[in-house]
Amino acid sequence: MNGNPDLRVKLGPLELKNPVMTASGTFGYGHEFEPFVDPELLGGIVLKGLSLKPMAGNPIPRIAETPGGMLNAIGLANIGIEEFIEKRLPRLKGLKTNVIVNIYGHSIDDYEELAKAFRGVEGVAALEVNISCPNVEMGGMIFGKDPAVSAKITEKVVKNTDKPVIVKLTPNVTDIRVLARAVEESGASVISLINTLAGMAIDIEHQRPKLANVSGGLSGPAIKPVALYQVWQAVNSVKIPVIGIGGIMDYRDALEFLIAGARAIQVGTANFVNPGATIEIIEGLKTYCLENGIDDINDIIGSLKKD
Amino acid sequence: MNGNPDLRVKLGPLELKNPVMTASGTFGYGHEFEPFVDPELLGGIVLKGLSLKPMAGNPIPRIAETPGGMLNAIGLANIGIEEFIEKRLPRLKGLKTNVIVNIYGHSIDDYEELAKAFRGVEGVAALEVNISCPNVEMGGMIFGKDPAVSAKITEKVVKNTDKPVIVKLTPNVTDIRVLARAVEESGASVISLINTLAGMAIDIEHQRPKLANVSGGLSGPAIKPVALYQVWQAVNSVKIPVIGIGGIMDYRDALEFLIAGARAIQVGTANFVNPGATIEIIEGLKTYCLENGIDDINDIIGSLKKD
Amino acid sequence: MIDQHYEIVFNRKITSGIFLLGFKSPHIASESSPGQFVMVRINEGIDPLLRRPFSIFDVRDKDTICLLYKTVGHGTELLSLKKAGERLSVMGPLGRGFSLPDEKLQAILVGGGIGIAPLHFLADTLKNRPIEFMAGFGKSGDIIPLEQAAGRTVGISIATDDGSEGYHGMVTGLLDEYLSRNIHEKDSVAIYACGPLAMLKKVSSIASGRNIPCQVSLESLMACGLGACQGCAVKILSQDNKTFYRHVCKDGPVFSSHAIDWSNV
Amino acid sequence: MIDQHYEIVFNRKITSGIFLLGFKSPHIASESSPGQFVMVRINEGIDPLLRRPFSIFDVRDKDTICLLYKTVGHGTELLSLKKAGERLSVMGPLGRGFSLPDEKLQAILVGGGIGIAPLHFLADTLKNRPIEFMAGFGKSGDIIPLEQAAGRTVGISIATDDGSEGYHGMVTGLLDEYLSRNIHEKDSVAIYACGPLAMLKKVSSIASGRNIPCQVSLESLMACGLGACQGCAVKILSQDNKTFYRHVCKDGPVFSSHAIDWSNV
Ligand SMILES: Cc1cc2nc3c(=O)[nH]c(=O)nc-3n(C[C@H](O)[C@H](O)[C@H](O)COP(=O)(O)OP(=O)(O)OC[C@H]3O[C@@H](n4cnc5c(N)ncnc54)[C@H](O)[C@@H]3O)c2cc1C
Ligand SMILES: Cc1cc2nc3c(=O)[nH]c(=O)nc-3n(C[C@H](O)[C@H](O)[C@H](O)COP(=O)(O)OP(=O)(O)OC[C@H]3O[C@@H](n4cnc5c(N)ncnc54)[C@H](O)[C@@H]3O)c2cc1C
Ligand SMILES: Cc1cc2nc3c(=O)[nH]c(=O)nc-3n(C[C@H](O)[C@H](O)[C@H](O)COP(=O)(O)O)c2cc1C
Ligand SMILES: Cc1cc2nc3c(=O)[nH]c(=O)nc-3n(C[C@H](O)[C@H](O)[C@H](O)COP(=O)(O)O)c2cc1C
Ligand code: FES
Ligand code: FES
Repeated sequence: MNGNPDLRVKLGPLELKNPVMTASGTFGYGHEFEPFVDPELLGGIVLKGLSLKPMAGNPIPRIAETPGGMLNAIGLANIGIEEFIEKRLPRLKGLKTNVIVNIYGHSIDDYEELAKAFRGVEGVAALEVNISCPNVEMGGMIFGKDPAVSAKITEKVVKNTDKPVIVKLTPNVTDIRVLARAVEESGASVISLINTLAGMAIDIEHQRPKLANVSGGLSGPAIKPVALYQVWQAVNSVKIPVIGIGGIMDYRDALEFLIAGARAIQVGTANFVNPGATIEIIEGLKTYCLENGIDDINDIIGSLKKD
Repeated sequence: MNGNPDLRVKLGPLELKNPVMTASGTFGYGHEFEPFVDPELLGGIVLKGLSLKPMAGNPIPRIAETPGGMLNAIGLANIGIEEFIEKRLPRLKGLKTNVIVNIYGHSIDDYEELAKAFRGVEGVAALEVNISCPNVEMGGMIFGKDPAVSAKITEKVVKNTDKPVIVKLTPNVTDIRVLARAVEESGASVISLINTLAGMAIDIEHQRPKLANVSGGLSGPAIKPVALYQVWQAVNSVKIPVIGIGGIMDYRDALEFLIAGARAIQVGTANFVNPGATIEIIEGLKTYCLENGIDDINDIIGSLKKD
Repeated sequence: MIDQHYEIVFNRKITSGIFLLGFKSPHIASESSPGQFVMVRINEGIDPLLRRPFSIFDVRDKDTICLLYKTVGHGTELLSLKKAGERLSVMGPLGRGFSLPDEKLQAILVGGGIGIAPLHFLADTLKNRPIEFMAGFGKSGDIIPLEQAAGRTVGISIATDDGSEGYHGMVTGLLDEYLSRNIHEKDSVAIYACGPLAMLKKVSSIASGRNIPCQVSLESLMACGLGACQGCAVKILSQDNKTFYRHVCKDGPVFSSHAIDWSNV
Repeated sequence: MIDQHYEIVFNRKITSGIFLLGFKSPHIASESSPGQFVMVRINEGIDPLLRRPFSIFDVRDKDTICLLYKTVGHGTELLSLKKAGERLSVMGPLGRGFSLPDEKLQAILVGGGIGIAPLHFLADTLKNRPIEFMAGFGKSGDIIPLEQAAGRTVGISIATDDGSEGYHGMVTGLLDEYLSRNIHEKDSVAIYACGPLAMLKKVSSIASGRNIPCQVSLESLMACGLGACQGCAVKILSQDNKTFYRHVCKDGPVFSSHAIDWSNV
């Protein structure tokens, strides 16, 4: 070993210089963390979810703190793909890292159009498809809870893009394995999970929900055990690579996901608590490898022992 | 108001002197907390889950601490109903509180037999039916994830008991409302939720699961937002009373569940952290009512305002 | 803007429920302007998880940042227990502060309760110019002794809701009276306000009524403080009467009061 | 047994990574016997959530309970930062401690590392009788200076794995040697051991081989400490060779070494 462990991992067709990425919605459009994080040091950055048209998002309050976590109901506020491609993407194009665009639609057709909109667009390394949004066609039912709809969306996106497709799963389902297999069979290159857990908090002083939207998505360390379990289940039910997300605060948390078999990880809420979290995780993984005589981070991935 | 707010609530046929109970598996068979809690001060005590035959439980380690929570895979270790009825129940019979027996089976027939075993047995105020266990007949699939099976179990228990039936739901499902309605329609008197969230933790030093059972159930403050949301959903989809469970540490947490519409609450993991938690919650509710000019705790229940 | 651990120099009680915390950071000190804020990580662990935003109250000796804060919940209670010598992770300075008034304008600073915190830094910055500083509190017991916190003389007029000290009534009443009595040329003053939303709404309507420029510093729940999470949205009214969201942490916390959609307050 | 907040009288470093904490509780002091433990709530918040179990190391002046602990993780690190005067929620005494040896028996106390903690309380209780106290550590730098922690003279023989101080080898080697050299009548001694599981297994087999009664104090992850959660199970071997679970917190932490199923250690 030459003293510099190899942290590179492959996510299907994507090559990452290390397994650490940012999670969608927690890292803006890439430049907000400039004073703290050089994106070129990361395995990739996943941008805030984009829809066809700009969206204002939910009424306020949109966030609430909970024990060891936070709820958000941002309502997928975003600038829309047009403004993104025109104004934000040019600043990101030169970056020597994987810039991953997270997309979501209100209908299956939306997803198809989104895929087409990014076809041939340079500077976008992959699409992450967020299927954890309410389906307007189906009366607000969440797309990603239905394996058939999830498969359909995956198929449409895969068919209409020239980029690797990462499908991001919602954890609020009875059996994550069914969803994982459904999107694998429909052509996804990579699976990422988990999105947030559905949750709620009440302001007892005013007998009101703490979020204007009533319910929201729970993220942060509180959800780590649930995330890890679902990641482990997904890893064991599909052949495509899995990205682990959920409550990762430091390199030790990242290691749990890698050992469980995640090929890469995304850091979300931790960016708010410690803006340098991603960089510290990379450093931590490097030191861990050095101290344990590991030349290649891939040797850790999936190394979970069972009796 | 005479200075002593009325904390009594009704759970269908059950009358509780206050809405605070213990959660199954966290309060043993009722006597373990004697130095800290006089069970007669509580609305009820729910005992450790009982099966037809004694069970040794899972190998060790069985518990692991997680951020703001804990995982357990006790494996429903218990003394079995025979020893319980002969040796433990007599000590509980005289208690002026609702002694609720929590039962679980490995097959639908087990549940039927369990119901019969407690028919006419004095000192048992109600049965709480835990349907969040792996179904041996169906290859380990969790009973409580399937609405049809949940309905069937409820039906069998209701038909074979002379006691009110509380059905306890697992949160690890796509839509809790479907489950809640299924057990309501099958004759449950009360619904309680949530049981633990499926989770996992890994010891990175040894690349092993922290639990010998690999996965376990997450409980404690970390899960409160998920629990509250599911309780609120259940309350809004059934007419029978709902008991709120999950991460309740103090009277403020209890109030969140009551405001969301839970008619009573159960305290689980908090008993480990603060053995007097249940008593403090009752005191806290009393003070809260006094300070807010509330004569009757029922005025708080379901008082959530939305615009 | 950076995130670093800084040494707490003091953390003392000013009056019941109000504390003054000073930490050493030449870097933040040199970059800060009035109205900006910092995000403080209360504990290294997960309890509480999120950082807490605090306005910069004072910059002393070019290296010490002072925060004036009120204990209102779990995070601020824990903060009040910190001792000198401990280190605190602080991110800042953040946000867009007050635009300083034109040379010709007189600044009127209107604070409500702990809202005086950012105004003090503004007052200090404008100390060689004529300003009028007024603040409202519930009752005399709630008054924050500003001079004691600031360690210097600060001319300030007090209003108390119950009249137990100073002007009897809300600080907005005091403002109205002051404007009626002293201000004749409509564009000779600018208002700077910070306090509860209801108060800011009233200040804004007073300013609108008299066509006086008015900047308000808003509070909002925040997760990132960097414009990344969109948690701290505030509804803005555009000139063609459309509403859209801006972010308190990045576009604010200071806004022109006329830009804000006050309809839901 | 009660759960109450007690005042910390001292909390000082004994050697690298080893601390001695004393708190005032006449109640726990009067009820404790050697081998029993307490459950300490490290923080009032949720970080960490669960209590931590610690053996009673010493009872001083009938009112002060001393815990000797090693910083091995988040909870013990936080505990080591507590200052005298702060209050600590402690539940105890808990569990079943050592059965004191018959008047005729000589007690041999065998500790591994921080495992000396409960043994010291036992040694102190037996101080007017002939006992042999031995303890093993990795190397001389790991040795816990027991006399310094106890504030009194305690005769103790040391073994270090690397031979850098005292007997060269494991404390089980020292035990074996001691028994071979000094013990002739098989039932004149009783062994009391606490330390890592592998060491306890070895002690147990030495004791079995010589037919010596042996009690071991076990550690286990614990949630409730009261026998309610069944988290702290330990596998017991019945006389007809069946295995079943008992609970370290309630049936233990002290068990007869012959009752334990060592096969998985
Ligand atoms: C730009 C800005 C500047 C501020 N400056 C000051 C100041 O100088 N002095 C001062 O005392 N307070 C100031 N505040 C308010 C201060 O941030 C809150 O009082 C504090 O976060 C409360 O935390 P807690 O844990 O004690 O309360 P809790 O109610 O327990 O906090 C729960 C959650 O709500 C958030 N929260 C609660 N109240 C507020 C609030 N008013 N504004 C924003 N978030 C809140 C907390 O950050 C936390 O995430 C400022 C807020 C903002 C947005
Ligand atoms: C009956 C009994 C008596 C004990 N007496 C002492 C003593 O006198 N001095 C001393 O230094 N230590 C003693 N221990 C061990 C002590 O409880 C642990 O070192 C401590 O809980 C570690 O907490 P942590 O947060 O620092 O470690 P972490 O590893 O961060 O803790 C994570 C979780 O694992 C648990 N845990 C970790 N190690 C142990 C362990 N060895 N035993 C039980 N739980 C563990 C913690 O309680 C916590 O729930 C005793 C344990 C038991 C069961
Ligand atoms: C404020 C906020 C906004 C988010 N927005 C998105 C989004 O637009 N698209 C998406 O797929 N996930 C979104 N997420 C989910 C995160 O990407 C991530 O899956 C989740 O927060 C769990 O990871 P964490 O615990 O590390 O935060 C958002 C999360 C937060 C906290
Ligand atoms: C150690 C432990 C054992 C449990 N055993 C049972 C059980 O036997 N039957 C059951 O229905 N629920 C059991 N539960 C679940 C609790 O009753 C409760 O539903 C869950 O812990 C959530 O509540 P809490 O967050 O307040 O702990 C157990 C929970 C714990 C922590
Ligand atoms: S706090 Fe995150 S965008 Fe303002
Ligand atoms: S720790 Fe709960 S039974 Fe022993």
